[in-house]
Amino acid sequence: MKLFEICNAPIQTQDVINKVIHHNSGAVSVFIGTVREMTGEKQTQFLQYEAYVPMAEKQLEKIGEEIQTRWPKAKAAITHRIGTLQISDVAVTIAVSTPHRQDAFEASRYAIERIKEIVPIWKKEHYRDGEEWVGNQKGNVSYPLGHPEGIEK
Amino acid sequence: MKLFEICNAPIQTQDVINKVIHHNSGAVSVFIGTVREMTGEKQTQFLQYEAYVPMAEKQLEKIGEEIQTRWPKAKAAITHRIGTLQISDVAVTIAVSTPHRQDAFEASRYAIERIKEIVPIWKKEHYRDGEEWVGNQKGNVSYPLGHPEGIEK
Amino acid sequence: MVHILLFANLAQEAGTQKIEIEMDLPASVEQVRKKFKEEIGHLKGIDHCLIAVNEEYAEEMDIVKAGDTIAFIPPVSGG
Amino acid sequence: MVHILLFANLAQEAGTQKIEIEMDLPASVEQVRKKFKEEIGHLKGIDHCLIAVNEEYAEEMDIVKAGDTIAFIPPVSGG
Repeated sequence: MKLFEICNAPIQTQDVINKVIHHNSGAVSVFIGTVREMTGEKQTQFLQYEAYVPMAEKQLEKIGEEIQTRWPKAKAAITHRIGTLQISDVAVTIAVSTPHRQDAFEASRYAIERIKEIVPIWKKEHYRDGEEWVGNQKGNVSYPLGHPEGIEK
Repeated sequence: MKLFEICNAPIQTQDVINKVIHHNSGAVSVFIGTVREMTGEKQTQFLQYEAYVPMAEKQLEKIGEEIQTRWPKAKAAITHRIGTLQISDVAVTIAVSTPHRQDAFEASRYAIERIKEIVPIWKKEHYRDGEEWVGNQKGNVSYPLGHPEGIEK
Repeated sequence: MVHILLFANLAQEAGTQKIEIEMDLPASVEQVRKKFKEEIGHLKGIDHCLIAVNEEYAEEMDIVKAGDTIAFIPPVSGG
Repeated sequence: MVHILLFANLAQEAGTQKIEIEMDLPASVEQVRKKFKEEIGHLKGIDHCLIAVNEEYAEEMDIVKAGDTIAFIPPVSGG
């Protein structure tokens, strides 16, 4: 069973949840990212996600280790889908179980923020009137410190 | 489709999630409460939940309205199970979708806190060495203000 | 007559979930609680319960009419 | 020789995801980036990319050996 995974097929959220439920978990916080149609005035028709797969899975595991350090009783699993996704398709599912609920919420939220910082996955929006690689259309977005915050070498 | 529901059968988390995903949701925060074996030194063998069912469903709907007021673009669904539950069984599933993730986390967390305040559901712990109705074994726990905070008449 | 509903430890101690009580009505929530204690006994925690009238939380001075359903709500512990 | 991997807008602009580059090695990450720009051209955003060596983020002065895999990582946008 792979706790941290990049996949091409639709994500089965229940499978991700089942990886983290155990006899001493009392709370599971699940985060599901879905494809939204409207962003401001822009209408998305579909998305494409691309990943540097082996490195992305390593980085997801690293997020798992960070969670373990901060919330020692937490158990986490993350699956991120790549390929072509339609409106309302699930792009990412994060599940974190803990004995008590506060930690579950915090760790789950931590995980999605870290995914957006350090995991080599890229999203291309296909709008009604064009397309763009998100966050880098003009090629002038850079990591302020030269590397994503908190990456350890 | 009932968004706020007390049920006797096992909760299908995916069904609850499906009630809130729509074309302009981008994030779903799901909270799942499961039966934990150890609470401090005490070992739970199983639990029983009892509810004042029609009123509990009304109170869950009220939580839904409170969420709507605070996060107007949120869509929420809550299912709470009653009856006998074994270790790791799901007692409650909350799903909240929003356009952006921060609101989803906040609203989902708000919902579980409110359930613990205003919804007439009671839990009886069956430990290895006895049993108790949680929060009221000594019969001296009371609501500090005479009514749960924020109940509107 | 009012319908009384009991739950959790209260139902367990009373040995029943439903009781009907005859009393002069309308009356206040406070008076119903008093009458209940006289008729059924002083169940543990009964003074600390919330009371719902017809499935809505009520205050001590709210009015109860004939045929209303009064539920004693011990501190909740769902979730 | 080093293996170069490109993603997202970089792969699209270059028209390929994989390139091999011949150069004197070992060299620094910075030198590989410079050599890449000389050989392949100045792809939009190439100077702002992170670089991973063998699937781990690297700094400008880290050393690249023959046979290493160098990935240019544009700002990520997963989740």
